[in-house]
Amino acid sequence: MSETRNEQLAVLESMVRIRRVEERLAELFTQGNIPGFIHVSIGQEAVAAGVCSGLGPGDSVLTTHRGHGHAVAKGIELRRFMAEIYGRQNGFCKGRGGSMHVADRNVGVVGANGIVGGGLPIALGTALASQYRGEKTVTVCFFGDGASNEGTFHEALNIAALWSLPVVFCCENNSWAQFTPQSSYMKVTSVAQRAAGYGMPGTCVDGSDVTQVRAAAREAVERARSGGGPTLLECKVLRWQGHYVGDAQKYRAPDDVKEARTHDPIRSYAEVLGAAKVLEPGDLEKIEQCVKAEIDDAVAFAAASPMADPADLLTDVYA
Amino acid sequence: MSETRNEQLAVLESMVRIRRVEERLAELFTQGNIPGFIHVSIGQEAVAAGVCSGLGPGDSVLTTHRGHGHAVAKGIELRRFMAEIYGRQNGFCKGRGGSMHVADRNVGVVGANGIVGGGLPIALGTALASQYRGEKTVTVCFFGDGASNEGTFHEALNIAALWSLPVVFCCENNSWAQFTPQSSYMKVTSVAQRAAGYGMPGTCVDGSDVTQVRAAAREAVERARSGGGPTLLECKVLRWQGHYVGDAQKYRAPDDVKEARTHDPIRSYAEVLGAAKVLEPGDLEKIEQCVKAEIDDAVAFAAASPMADPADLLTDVYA
Amino acid sequence: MMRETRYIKAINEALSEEMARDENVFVVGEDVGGAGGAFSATRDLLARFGPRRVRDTPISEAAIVGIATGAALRGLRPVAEIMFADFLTLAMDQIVNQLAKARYMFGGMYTMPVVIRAPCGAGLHAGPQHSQSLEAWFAHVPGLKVVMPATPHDVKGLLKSAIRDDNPVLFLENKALYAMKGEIPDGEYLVPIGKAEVKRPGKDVTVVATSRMVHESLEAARILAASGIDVEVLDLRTITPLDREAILQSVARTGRLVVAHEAVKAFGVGAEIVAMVCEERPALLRAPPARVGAPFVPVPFAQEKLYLPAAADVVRAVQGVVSA
Amino acid sequence: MMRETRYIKAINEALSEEMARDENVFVVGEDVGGAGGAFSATRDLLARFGPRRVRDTPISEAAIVGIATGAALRGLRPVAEIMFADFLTLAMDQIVNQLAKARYMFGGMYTMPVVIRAPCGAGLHAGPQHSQSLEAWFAHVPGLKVVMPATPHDVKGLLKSAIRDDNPVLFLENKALYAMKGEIPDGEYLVPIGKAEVKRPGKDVTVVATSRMVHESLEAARILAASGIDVEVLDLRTITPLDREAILQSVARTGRLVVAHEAVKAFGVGAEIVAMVCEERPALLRAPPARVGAPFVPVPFAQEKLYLPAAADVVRAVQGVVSA
Ligand SMILES: Cc1ncc(C[n+]2csc(CCOP(=O)(O)OP(=O)(O)O)c2C)c(N)n1
Ligand SMILES: Cc1ncc(C[n+]2csc(CCOP(=O)(O)OP(=O)(O)O)c2C)c(N)n1
Ligand SMILES: [Mg+2]
Ligand SMILES: [Mg+2]
Repeated sequence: MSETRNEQLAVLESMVRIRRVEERLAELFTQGNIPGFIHVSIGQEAVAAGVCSGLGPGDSVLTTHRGHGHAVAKGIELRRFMAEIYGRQNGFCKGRGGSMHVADRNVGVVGANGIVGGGLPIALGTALASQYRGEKTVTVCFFGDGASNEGTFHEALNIAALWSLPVVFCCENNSWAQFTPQSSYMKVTSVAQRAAGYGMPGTCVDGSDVTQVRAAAREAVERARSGGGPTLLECKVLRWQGHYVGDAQKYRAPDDVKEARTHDPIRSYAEVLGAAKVLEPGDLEKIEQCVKAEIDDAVAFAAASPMADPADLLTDVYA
Repeated sequence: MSETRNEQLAVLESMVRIRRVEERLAELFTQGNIPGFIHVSIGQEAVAAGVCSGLGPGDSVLTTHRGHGHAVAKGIELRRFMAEIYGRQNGFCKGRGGSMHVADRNVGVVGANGIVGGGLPIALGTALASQYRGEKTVTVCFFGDGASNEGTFHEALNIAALWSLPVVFCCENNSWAQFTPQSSYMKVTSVAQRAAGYGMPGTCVDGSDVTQVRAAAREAVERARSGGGPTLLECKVLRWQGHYVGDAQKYRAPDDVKEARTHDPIRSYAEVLGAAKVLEPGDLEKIEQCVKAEIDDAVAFAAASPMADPADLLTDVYA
Repeated sequence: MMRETRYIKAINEALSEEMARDENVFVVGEDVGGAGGAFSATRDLLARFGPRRVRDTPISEAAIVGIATGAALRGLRPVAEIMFADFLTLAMDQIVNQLAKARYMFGGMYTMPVVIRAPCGAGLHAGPQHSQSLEAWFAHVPGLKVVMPATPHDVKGLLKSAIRDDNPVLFLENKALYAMKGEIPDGEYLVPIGKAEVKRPGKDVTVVATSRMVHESLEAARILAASGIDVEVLDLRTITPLDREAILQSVARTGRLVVAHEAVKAFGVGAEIVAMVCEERPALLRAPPARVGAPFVPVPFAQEKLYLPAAADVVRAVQGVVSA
Repeated sequence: MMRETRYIKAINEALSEEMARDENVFVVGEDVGGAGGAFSATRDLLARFGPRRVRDTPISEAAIVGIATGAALRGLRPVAEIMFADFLTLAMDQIVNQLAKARYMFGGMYTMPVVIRAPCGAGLHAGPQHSQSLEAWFAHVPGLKVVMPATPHDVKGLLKSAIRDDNPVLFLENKALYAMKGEIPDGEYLVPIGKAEVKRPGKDVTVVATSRMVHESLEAARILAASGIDVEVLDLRTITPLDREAILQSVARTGRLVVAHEAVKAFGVGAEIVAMVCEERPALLRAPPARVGAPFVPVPFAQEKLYLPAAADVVRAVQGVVSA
């Protein structure tokens, strides 16, 4: 594949942005600035950045409780994103959704979802709309390995294959569902192998390696875009942190956490790009600075946004 | 396998009993003696008779809207079975369930179910009870190919495999779901191939050949009974009749119906047994006579049973 | 000009007209295509509009609603069919947590023009899992509209309005009414969502009725007329948004209130109507109100007649209220 | 002897005691095993009773209820946990069409001793899909019992009763109360299902309250006492079977009725209670009744305080009723 240097740097920057956004969210949450729960995807950034790097603004992304990375990679405006997580009136959802429901239809972030597996049936509809209108747009639906055991997974994959819908089902298999290890919720260890039962191609890649993710996603997106139907794309990743910020992971062996943290998609990719002389000395620092400025700005915006008042709260139930 | 003549004749008799029971039900329904709907399994008798021939009274069977065959093969008492379908107070369910809800816990007919796919999660529980108590009993859960697209199928198979539950999921794949052909509801044509996605063995047999059904069922039941876990057993069958009695099948090519009726599990098995000199001249007539007498008796019992009165109707909501 | 049609045919006409009018409208559900629907609501639509707009699905109720939700998020106007209202239970997350909340939860970013059609009610001996009336659940869910038409005229006009509505509408048809005949106008017409209708004016007592119980209440009114009791029958037509004005105005005229629905009486829609009147305008009532509904029992297979609320129950309730 | 414990700990004790008492009792649900539950309700149960009786499941809510139903059909006594009451939507068919109807539909052949525990309610900023109070749905379903305990004392005694009950019990805990402390007896005790309790006697007005609103109502009573209004707070504790006697007796004493719950007011449990009193014993009421409940809006993420019914709303409702 012939890639420009800029594309590669943009992918690296996207991963860095996700990492820093979530680190900041964790910090702000711990300080008490953010209500509710925050689920970070730290360590899993290559999936969001890699998959979304192949999408355009007309493409749709559906995500989950662990969805900041996907939204950020798809280009959500950080100010109103942050304001939403702060629960403010200027947030994308006017503070009614929070971290688990961020959405920005203008950049194709259809919405995050607090119901595990809840997005998969909806992705059928967004993909159907592309097909219905003869558009060349696609839908990517992210979900976890835990979600792959909900009935909705099954119904959605069957229909997507049957109708040849332009959708990529992207499973981030981090081998945990909340506080429970995978061996306690499924006998198979690969979600991709379920694709065969629907007559759908399934692939599994190392989700810590953004180059692999991008290649597999490109193939799946291309298939969807050209009318070839859906793909189940599994990315094996490692969960660095607890289920949510504040989860001390007492149920998990410390060595497992330590081992997870040796797989750093950002560091690996920076090394690859460095070795290839794509990333030059100073580049990473520039990216970090730029990202930090964006985040500082977004946080300042969020913190300055007003809370909803009682009248705001009663609107938008009906159109 | 070393089989006694009696066993083979019992299987044949079981199929004949199912066929005649359902023919009679269709007739009685058409005459207006039975309220509601009647879904017959005519042409599919080898599955019920074959699978249930390997079960004991302590084993559990869950079935569906098309469940007369399974109940009869499992040994349900015909009088109260018929009275239930008539909607009478002496029926197994006091006339509250009808054809779609026949049950007799004493012979392990846990219950039929009007919800497509509704029995699969329940089968986990009945099978778990066997495991919990250290019993060597098993559960067989019957369902259709249409049901294999409900989310419950997926959740149930995953958990059964994970917990190594003593259950056989028996799919009667007749390639129709109500008025819709299989090509309109799934891309794959074999349900058994979905088993791999759960780490469960899956087999597919000709469900019109009772010998094949019995062999595959014996293996699956044996596996379950000995702690080896669940099996997905698919039996390919042909639907001779409409979805329910009175369905003229306008949506179906007449040739398809004609072709289906060339696969007669009863005639084929009778031929096999005849060729092997197991079935001797006059045997089939004796079976038919005996079955007819049973059915006449059951119908007479049902017709003579009272309807529930208003007070009866309000009991049993709570224990 | 008026002409006679059946309730089920009126539904079919509404679908056909709206699909012809708006390219964004499509239907999706089990057996809706080649078979024309389990009850023929979608008959001939496949032939007329093709498989792009008339979509047979697998038996996957949650996915059916998900398809509708996702398509609406992208601007289409899906009409989903759930074959029996009892099977809405398989799609409750998609209906309640996804579809109904999408607009509010995403800050007004989306409109959600989805119709979910589902036949409810007993009367066909379809048994405990195919006969329920569950409207009270959905009336309790902010973001949904709930409609229950009682006549061929209303079912057509309301379905067309539902399809044009920018909100999720749960459209509960009564399968015991499918074969019913009634007059409808020849040309196009709409019946507004949220408006009850006086189906029979009367001065002694208001019977607020829904769906099949409208007809039982009209029958009760005929019976009671013989003993000099003049019953007003108010057909609610829409459960949410509830037409409080129409209810209060009618009770203001009659001074007495009976609510009649087929669903289980306890915690049903009737409770809200009675409570609303007693809370807001108790002075209107010259006698305590009464409710007619099913007993607290699943719908039995055989003895539906003993179970189902009917004209006689309305008669009894009205007599009680009038003599109080 | 009394001792102090938290609501969540009281649940844990009830589970532990009942599992020790009866070998047929087991718990099943997401994260209930190794993790001891998302909210710690099942802490240490795995260590004490082993994996046979404390069963972690995949994220498969319909299957969790199916497991419980099937096990009960064969004589076990499962206690299923659904992590948030909002996820009951994913198991509605299994709860409503299977579990709740099994005994009736099969002619009384089975008893169905199943408990489904689920945390309901808002207050943790968990957002629109993790904060609902859906008890009104389940109260409308024949075959289910619905319990909503408000205190550590009641949650323990009621959970033990629910586990011993031969019927399906939906046990709705309030997650905003999990950390709440209260006194419970040292030894074993049961609180009966179906019995409301006067949590504060008063003579001017009856406030029938459920779950968290019991505490808000007690707070309102304290506030109102200052202005000479003596409020009786009746903690409903069980939604179905509804303790009609206790409600009517209390209203007979006070002559006035307010119902307070956290769920959306429209078509909520309050409607049934108001309707029941107005229908059956209207003469008891010296003033029109009033309901306190949430507005007709999904639960917002951030501004829960503006949304949630609280003591001030009860105060306002009581003042309205008393001055009417
Ligand atoms: C229907 C439903 N069940 C349970 C939960 C609670 N829950 C939230 S996240 C989660 C684990 C999800 O695991 P997975 O899908 O693997 O995603 P991950 O958190 O690992 O990214 C659970 C059980 C939920 N939100 N929705
Ligand atoms: C949840 C649910 N959806 C739809 C139906 C309506 N329905 C009854 S039988 C049937 C077809 C079932 O097909 P399959 O599972 O293949 O069984 P078969 O009838 O072929 O034996 C349908 C759609 C139902 N009863 N329950
Ligand atoms: Mg995971
Ligand atoms: Mg079939």
